[in-house]
Amino acid sequence: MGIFTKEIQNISEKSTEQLHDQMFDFAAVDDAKAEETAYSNYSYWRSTFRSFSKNKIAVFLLVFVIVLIAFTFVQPYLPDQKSPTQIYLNPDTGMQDRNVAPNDEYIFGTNSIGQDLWSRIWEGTRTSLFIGFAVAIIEVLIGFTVGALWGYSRKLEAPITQLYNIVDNIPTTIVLILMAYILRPGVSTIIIAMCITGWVEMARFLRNQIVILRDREYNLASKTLGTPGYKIILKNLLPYLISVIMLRMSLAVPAAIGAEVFLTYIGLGLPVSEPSLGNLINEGRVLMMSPDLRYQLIFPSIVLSVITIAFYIIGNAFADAADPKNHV
Amino acid sequence: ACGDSSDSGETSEYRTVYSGEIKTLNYLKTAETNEFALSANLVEGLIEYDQYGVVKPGLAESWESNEDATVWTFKLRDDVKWVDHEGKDVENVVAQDFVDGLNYVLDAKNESSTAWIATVVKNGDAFYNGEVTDFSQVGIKAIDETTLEYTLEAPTPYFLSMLNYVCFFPVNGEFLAEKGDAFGTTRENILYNGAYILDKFEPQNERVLVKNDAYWDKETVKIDRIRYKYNKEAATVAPELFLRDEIDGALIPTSILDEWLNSDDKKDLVRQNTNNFYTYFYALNFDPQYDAEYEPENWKVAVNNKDFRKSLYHALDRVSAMLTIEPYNPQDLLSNTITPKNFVDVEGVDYTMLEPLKAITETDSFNKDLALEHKEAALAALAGKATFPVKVLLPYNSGSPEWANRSQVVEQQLENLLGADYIDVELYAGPATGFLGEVRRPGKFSMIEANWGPDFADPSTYTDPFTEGGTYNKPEMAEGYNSEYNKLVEAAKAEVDPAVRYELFAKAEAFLIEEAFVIPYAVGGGGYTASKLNPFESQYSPFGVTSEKFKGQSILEKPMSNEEFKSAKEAWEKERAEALANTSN
Amino acid sequence: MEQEKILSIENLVIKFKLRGQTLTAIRDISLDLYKGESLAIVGESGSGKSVLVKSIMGLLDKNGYIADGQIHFDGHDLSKFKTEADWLKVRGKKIAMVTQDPMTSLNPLKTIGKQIEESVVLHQGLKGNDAYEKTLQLLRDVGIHDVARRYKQYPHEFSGGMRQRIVIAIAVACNPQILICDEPTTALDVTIQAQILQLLTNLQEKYLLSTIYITHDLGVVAKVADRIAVMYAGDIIEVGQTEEVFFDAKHPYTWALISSLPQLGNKGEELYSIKGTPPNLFKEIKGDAFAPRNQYALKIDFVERPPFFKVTDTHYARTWLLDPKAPKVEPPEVLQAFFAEGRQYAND
Amino acid sequence: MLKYIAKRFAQSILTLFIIITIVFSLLRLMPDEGYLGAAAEKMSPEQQEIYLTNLGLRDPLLVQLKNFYVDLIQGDLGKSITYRTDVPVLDIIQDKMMYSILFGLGAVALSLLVGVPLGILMAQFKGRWLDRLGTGYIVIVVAVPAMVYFLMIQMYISEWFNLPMLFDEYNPRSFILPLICLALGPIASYAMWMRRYMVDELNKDYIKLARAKGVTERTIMFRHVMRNAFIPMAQYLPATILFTITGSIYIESLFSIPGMGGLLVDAIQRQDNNVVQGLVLVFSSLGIIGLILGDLLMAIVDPRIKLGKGDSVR
Amino acid sequence: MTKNSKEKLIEVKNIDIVFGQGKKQFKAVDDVSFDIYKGETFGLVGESGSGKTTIGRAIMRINPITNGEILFHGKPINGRITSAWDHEITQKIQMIFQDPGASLNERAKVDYIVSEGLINNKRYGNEQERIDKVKKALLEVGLLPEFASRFPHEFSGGQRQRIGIARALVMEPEFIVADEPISALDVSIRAQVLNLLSSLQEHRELTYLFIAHDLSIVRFITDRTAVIYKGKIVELGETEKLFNNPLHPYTKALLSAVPEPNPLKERRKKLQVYDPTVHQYEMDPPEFAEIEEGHFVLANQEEQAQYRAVLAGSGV
Ligand SMILES: Nc1ncnc2c1ncn2[C@@H]1O[C@H](COP(=O)(O)OP(=O)(O)OP(=O)(O)O)[C@@H](O)[C@H]1O
Ligand SMILES: Nc1ncnc2c1ncn2[C@@H]1O[C@H](COP(=O)(O)OP(=O)(O)OP(=O)(O)O)[C@@H](O)[C@H]1O
Ligand SMILES: [Mg+2]
Ligand SMILES: [Mg+2]
Repeated sequence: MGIFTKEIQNISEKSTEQLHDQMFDFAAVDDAKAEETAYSNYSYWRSTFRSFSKNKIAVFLLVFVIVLIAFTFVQPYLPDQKSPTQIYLNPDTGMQDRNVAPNDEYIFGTNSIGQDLWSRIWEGTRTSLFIGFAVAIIEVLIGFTVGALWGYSRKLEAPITQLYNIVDNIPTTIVLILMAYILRPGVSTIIIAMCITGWVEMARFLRNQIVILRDREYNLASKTLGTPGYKIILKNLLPYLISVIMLRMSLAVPAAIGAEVFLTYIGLGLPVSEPSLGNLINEGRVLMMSPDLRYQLIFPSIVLSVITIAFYIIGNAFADAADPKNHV
Repeated sequence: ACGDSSDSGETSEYRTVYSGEIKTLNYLKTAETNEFALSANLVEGLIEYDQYGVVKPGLAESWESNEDATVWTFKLRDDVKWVDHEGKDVENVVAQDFVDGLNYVLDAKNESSTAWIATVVKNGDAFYNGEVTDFSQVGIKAIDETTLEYTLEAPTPYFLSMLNYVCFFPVNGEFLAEKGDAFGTTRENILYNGAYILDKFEPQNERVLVKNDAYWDKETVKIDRIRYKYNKEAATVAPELFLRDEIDGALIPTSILDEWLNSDDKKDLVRQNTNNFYTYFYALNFDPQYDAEYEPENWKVAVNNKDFRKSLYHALDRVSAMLTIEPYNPQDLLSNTITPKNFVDVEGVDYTMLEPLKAITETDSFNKDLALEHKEAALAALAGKATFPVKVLLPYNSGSPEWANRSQVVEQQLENLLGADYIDVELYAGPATGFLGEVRRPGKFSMIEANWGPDFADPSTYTDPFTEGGTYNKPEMAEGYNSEYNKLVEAAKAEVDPAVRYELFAKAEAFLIEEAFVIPYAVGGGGYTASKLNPFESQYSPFGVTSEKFKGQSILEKPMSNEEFKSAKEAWEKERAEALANTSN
Repeated sequence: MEQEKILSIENLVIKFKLRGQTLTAIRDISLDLYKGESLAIVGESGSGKSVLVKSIMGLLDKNGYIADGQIHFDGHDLSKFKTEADWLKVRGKKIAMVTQDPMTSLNPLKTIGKQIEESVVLHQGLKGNDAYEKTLQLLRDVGIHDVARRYKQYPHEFSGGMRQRIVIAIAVACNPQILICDEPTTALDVTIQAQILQLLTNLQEKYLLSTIYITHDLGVVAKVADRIAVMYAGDIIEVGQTEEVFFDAKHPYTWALISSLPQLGNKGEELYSIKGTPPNLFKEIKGDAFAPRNQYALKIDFVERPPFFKVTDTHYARTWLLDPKAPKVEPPEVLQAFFAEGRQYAND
Repeated sequence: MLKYIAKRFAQSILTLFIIITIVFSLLRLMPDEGYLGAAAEKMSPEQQEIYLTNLGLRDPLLVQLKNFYVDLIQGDLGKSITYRTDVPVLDIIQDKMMYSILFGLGAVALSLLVGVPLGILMAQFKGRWLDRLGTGYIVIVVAVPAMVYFLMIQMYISEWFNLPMLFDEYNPRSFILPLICLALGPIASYAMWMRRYMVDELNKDYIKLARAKGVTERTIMFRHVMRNAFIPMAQYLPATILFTITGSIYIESLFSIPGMGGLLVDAIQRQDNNVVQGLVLVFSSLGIIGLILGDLLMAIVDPRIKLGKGDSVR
Repeated sequence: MTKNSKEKLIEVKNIDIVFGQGKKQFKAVDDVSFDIYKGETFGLVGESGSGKTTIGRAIMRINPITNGEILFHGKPINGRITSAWDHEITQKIQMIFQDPGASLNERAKVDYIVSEGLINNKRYGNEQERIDKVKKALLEVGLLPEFASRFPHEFSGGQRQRIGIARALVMEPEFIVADEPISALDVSIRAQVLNLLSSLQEHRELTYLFIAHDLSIVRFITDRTAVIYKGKIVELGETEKLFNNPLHPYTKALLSAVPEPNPLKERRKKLQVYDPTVHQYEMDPPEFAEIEEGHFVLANQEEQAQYRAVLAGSGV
């Protein structure tokens, strides 16, 4: 027992020489103190926030996106801003200032009829973000409601599953195009068209989450306490889903913007008089081949890409942060 | 690919991409330009045009009509063959084939889209509506194998030009009966008598035309093979394909024109396109039927004031609007009249140069000073009757970005010039399909950009839309209109002598424009192209299908440059005037 | 009796990095394992039992590291091993492990036969039919019938107890010198637990294994262990022969642990219970980690970490109560009765 | 098993019936003008009425539906109206299907060949540069508008490698670019999912046991994790293949591929009800077959699953 | 604790519980009957999957019963009942769950968790009253009232289980089903919870159904015990009698398998394995027979005689 003996000798000497006798008195016992737990002041949201704030890139992007959104609103009121729909005339020729490359006056240049791309892009970003957020929120609302009924109510399970199979198997393109034809072109049409198919995925996703959660014992506990079903869903399930819902939402925003681009491509987007990233990109698309004009495609594409990447990273960072496993 | 056509050893081939697919080879059914373009090369009718627009014999060797132009008799060639898709001889083309063709077209259950033209024939409309069921009562008769006789509903001096339409094309009745509904669905399911045979027909992929060896006029066919590759993005992709010498013709969208014109390698490759005979105009609506939100009643008051109309007429800067389609030579497409130039003529004098239309043709409607003058007058006259600014509902088809852009230009241009206190133009994005039915026909506009294409070689084809019952802007409801225009048109129609007839029509049209019921704007076509074809070699006709024929065209060594194009055009215009003057003698 | 040491841990410190904070899971532990013995490590949840054995196999989670100390085994210092190649010399080959949860420890998509055979091939150098035969033999050894059919079945076709047997077979197939069983029976029913424990004891004798059991069930310890190490908050606070710890425990935590057994309680009376909660390992622990919950705590317990005091040659305890200066403290009464009863048994 | 399949098919037919009926009814909401095409302007209202009546569009909806189903039962999907007049819908779809299947399978094969190994490597080198590179790729594919980079590929890559810009069935080299474009997205998603499942799988207990028995990391990756991680993908695989078959509309347009994606858009834009209905039938059947195949495939690769027990809803 | 009265609080009468339908049917509980007297602790032991939880949940009305009936205060609680009675049962019968981690909603504050039942039943006059009730309940289980504003996550296992108990207590129940309330707890804190349960029983005159598989605990805490095997009760009796004189072979096997914290004893102990084929039930089917007063065994005639002989031999 070599090791032990050595150690014992070392410390025993110390103890006899250096320690006072009073040290060997009994210490007072404090029961209440013993009940105090090791962790205190834990709050889910605070920890989530703290966890999130550790991800510097995500925080940066979040700030960036907020600033971006704020900017799209503020931009028109800044001094020296041009109107997004006004067609500018060349003071010398009196003709439209077409395809002017970016310069001091037109920060992002002008398009083929002499509208200021800088203001169009911000207006477009605002419209597209609005569409994105609206779609995301509506999808979540419907998706959660249906998903909750689907996952929680055993009676509704079969009919909703059938409904899901139906809606999921109607090709999305068909619904999108039909909707766009049947309704008037416009922001609300686009939002409706996208939500009509979009909620399905969300509902299925949330339903799967709810199925995982619904059989947890604490729900049983609530049931034995006589808690009604809707309250169990709202109080016991929803809080657990918030983080995935937020993640989904943050991904749904760029997805909706992307879908808008697609719809515009097949000719069902917003009218050009209403700038959006979709029609800016679609207008710019044909200009790819001409290096001088490519800026008209590049600026909106960059804005779209940056928004998508930002939401993607923020969403994931948030999902990580919202996972209590990652809380210290 | 583009070998010299005169070299007999090499085959000459023309390759291109296209984005609009045809839906059928059944020429008796279709009404779409790109389908005409194909049919014209596969099947032929009675007459053709030469490159200056003079009628010349096609399958008919000769013809004559009675005095009031109601009975027309044609003598057919006897050497024309129907061949199948492999070029095998099937049968001769005979007079009965034309009867069978018309019978098919006028049978409503065949859903022919061109039947409405064929109703010019006696009892045609009655047969279509089912009032007459016996086709022998319809005015067409095969006297013998090579003699064909048409009897018309009314005097129709321009009947020959109508024969350029697919609805008057022949069909082999036996073959048609055999194929039934399948007629025209595949290249095997039609018979050819034209310059080309379809060698390959895969919709949304590729189609290939090869020269028909049994064609009666095969010497004039110089291109051996025509290859169409489908590409939905042709507008984007074609220029690049052209540069790589993978195709011989490509439209160059204006968006990249700068780039081409500024580049030394490319600037000689591109030229303007010829115009077509679609006419574009802004129509002012006298029967507004839209939501109260846009104040239709107020508009109605305003539009009934001539000064108000005139102020709009003179205020519209058509050049600036045209820049959205044609930024380089916008004035080339402008049209001051409804009937385009070079449509018809009287002894070499173009219709648009007839009095009193001449004055209109020669002055640009855009005139700031006049516009403001009329504005003042209108303000004075309408004070207390209408509220200013007058709301002007200007819809556009959301399926067309160019139209949308143009509408924005027009909106701002008008408001800037006339002042926002005078008019308030409101844009409205109409649906992409059903625009006509949803917006224009029900009158849900104050002012609208509209177009119209000709159906035969007579000015009446352009006056029809504005007569009573027309679906454009109901000028008959204008105050003080008194059927003036209608009367003029009726009178013109009753006249058979072209000189008198055309003058009457010119008067009517001048009235329409002078009253500013419409604002003539432009003609269709134009744009830019890089192509190894010479546009002045092809048959010229402002309507019908023969202008789509490749027959007579050859492939150039290198594409025409714009300078070459311009000089060739000048030369052609001169030659045409001569040719027309000659024929009328 | 002087036995041959097979594994020797010296002053081991293991830390984990967790989101910018450091957690000390093992605080300066020294422990020997002798050839052929079975050592039980007991202690409450989170006291560091699993971390300790994982460090022996080089299976610490990625964020954990050995901050100090050595692990001597087979002429190597395992704490210095860095590469996978190093570990493969020991892992499986010489030290094998039976994991806690039989339900999740097997690859659901491979037949159990293949999973055992993988070990056989790797560590016994057998191939083809030999390996197959050996696998069947192992299956029989762990008490599975109808082995040829069972060989081809998938884990989900086995009950929990049987799966645990497979896991044991896999460990035994490695032909190890040391077998580590991390809570091998917590997931099982009492009746099956008894059978598995019996099986393990038999295998240990048959293959002459040195075994480390991790458990918090004192009953299990009593059945299988020769020696016991009691852990609290990352530290070993008492170590000794099984009887010594059971019937002559010295550390107040060991006392508390035994006293709270229901077997020691009298119906209708309060059971002895340990107050409070274990310490936060993120914080530095001063003195005796158990002190805040210890009714016999001395002032010094909050200041200075107690050394190991020797009780017998084989029995040591880390408590200041054993210091000569400390007041004499007797274990709680219930415990004294228990000790007495136990000793009586020893005398039987 | 057979019973299970039969049951699933029976359910699917009901589902298909409802889908078709919904789409059928929706299609009748489209404006009449679409059926007339260019002729709309020149036809008089009476002529239009006759035309539409002949198409059967003036019958009550229920009669139209009944006619449709009667034909369908006889295996007749009807004839195209405005897309390719009078051509049987079945023929049209058949022509396109060949190309779609060719490209669909090709693209899926390519994406599997590239995406799955990429995902595996990313999982293996989690957090290292390869993982980051892969993530970067995924993010870019998702973020940058596809229209932009497809066009760039078509214009520039074709030039650099001297590849044809357009698809030509007789030129094998012309398959390369469209296939690459089609595969870019699936590669990203396969890589992403594979990585995710691999990482999940690597955290499971049985991996710990495998490590404890001295299995090398390589063997763990290849013998244990890869297959297990692939299983959740297996379920979706048929569905994704079928999805690819339905084609990417934009790629088809760009490269002149005569596939079904473009057909769908064209048919709807031209309001060719019969073609749209035919396509819906095909697409929905493909989708449903994909689901069934996915479940069957799962049952084959995963010994734990016995079909027929808890008939899974994905 | 002795039963001071013989009043039956819960009567379980010949219940069957069947899961699934058609061919996949599975009978988890097979003709089980027992009574629980007011104020006692009734133990239910058996191997995993034997149906203990199912019975407990049937009393909680989570699992519907297929046959038989369950009475509370002599009135049936299953099937069609009035909503007033339903409310009363919900309040009077409470449950303590096995896993304190899983049975507390991690995203709700202790305050909400504890008062959830109160809110549902509106068992308070005003907000202050509710807060007071929560505080009282927390104090009663030995937790500090300020814990109300925290989340379950912040507590140790023992504390969490006490929160679970507090949640049941605020409802002022008469009867509590405790399904393995300490199995998931660490050894060192099991005692806390056991002590708490015992003291609450004394102060509040509670009756427990105590489900466990750890026999040492069952022996410590229960008055009477039923041993269940594959959905059937095989032996039932006063705990001490049962442990001292197990009659049914399964009970014996179970007892022998429980490891004791005594190495010397353990090493000598012989493991008994229960082999269900020892019974010859084809000709002579078993019945639930009372072998001595209050001690029932599932046995056929032959076995009954045998068991009686054993009891007589042991001199009781
Ligand atoms: N990967 C890790 N990262 C951070 N901390 C860890 C990690 N693994 C273990 N720990 C911490 O180390 C301490 C000891 O854990 P260990 O798993 O050894 O406990 P144990 O005694 O085995 O407990 P149990 O009986 O619950 O298995 C615990 O506080 C645990 O939280
Ligand atoms: N909802 C259910 N559906 C189908 N079978 C069930 C259900 N609940 C329980 N069972 C089955 O009923 C049997 C009894 O289960 P129960 O949970 O009552 O056992 P237990 O004695 O409590 O076991 P443990 O000690 O593991 O908790 C088991 O075989 C179980 O698989
Ligand atoms: Mg552990
Ligand atoms: Mg249970």
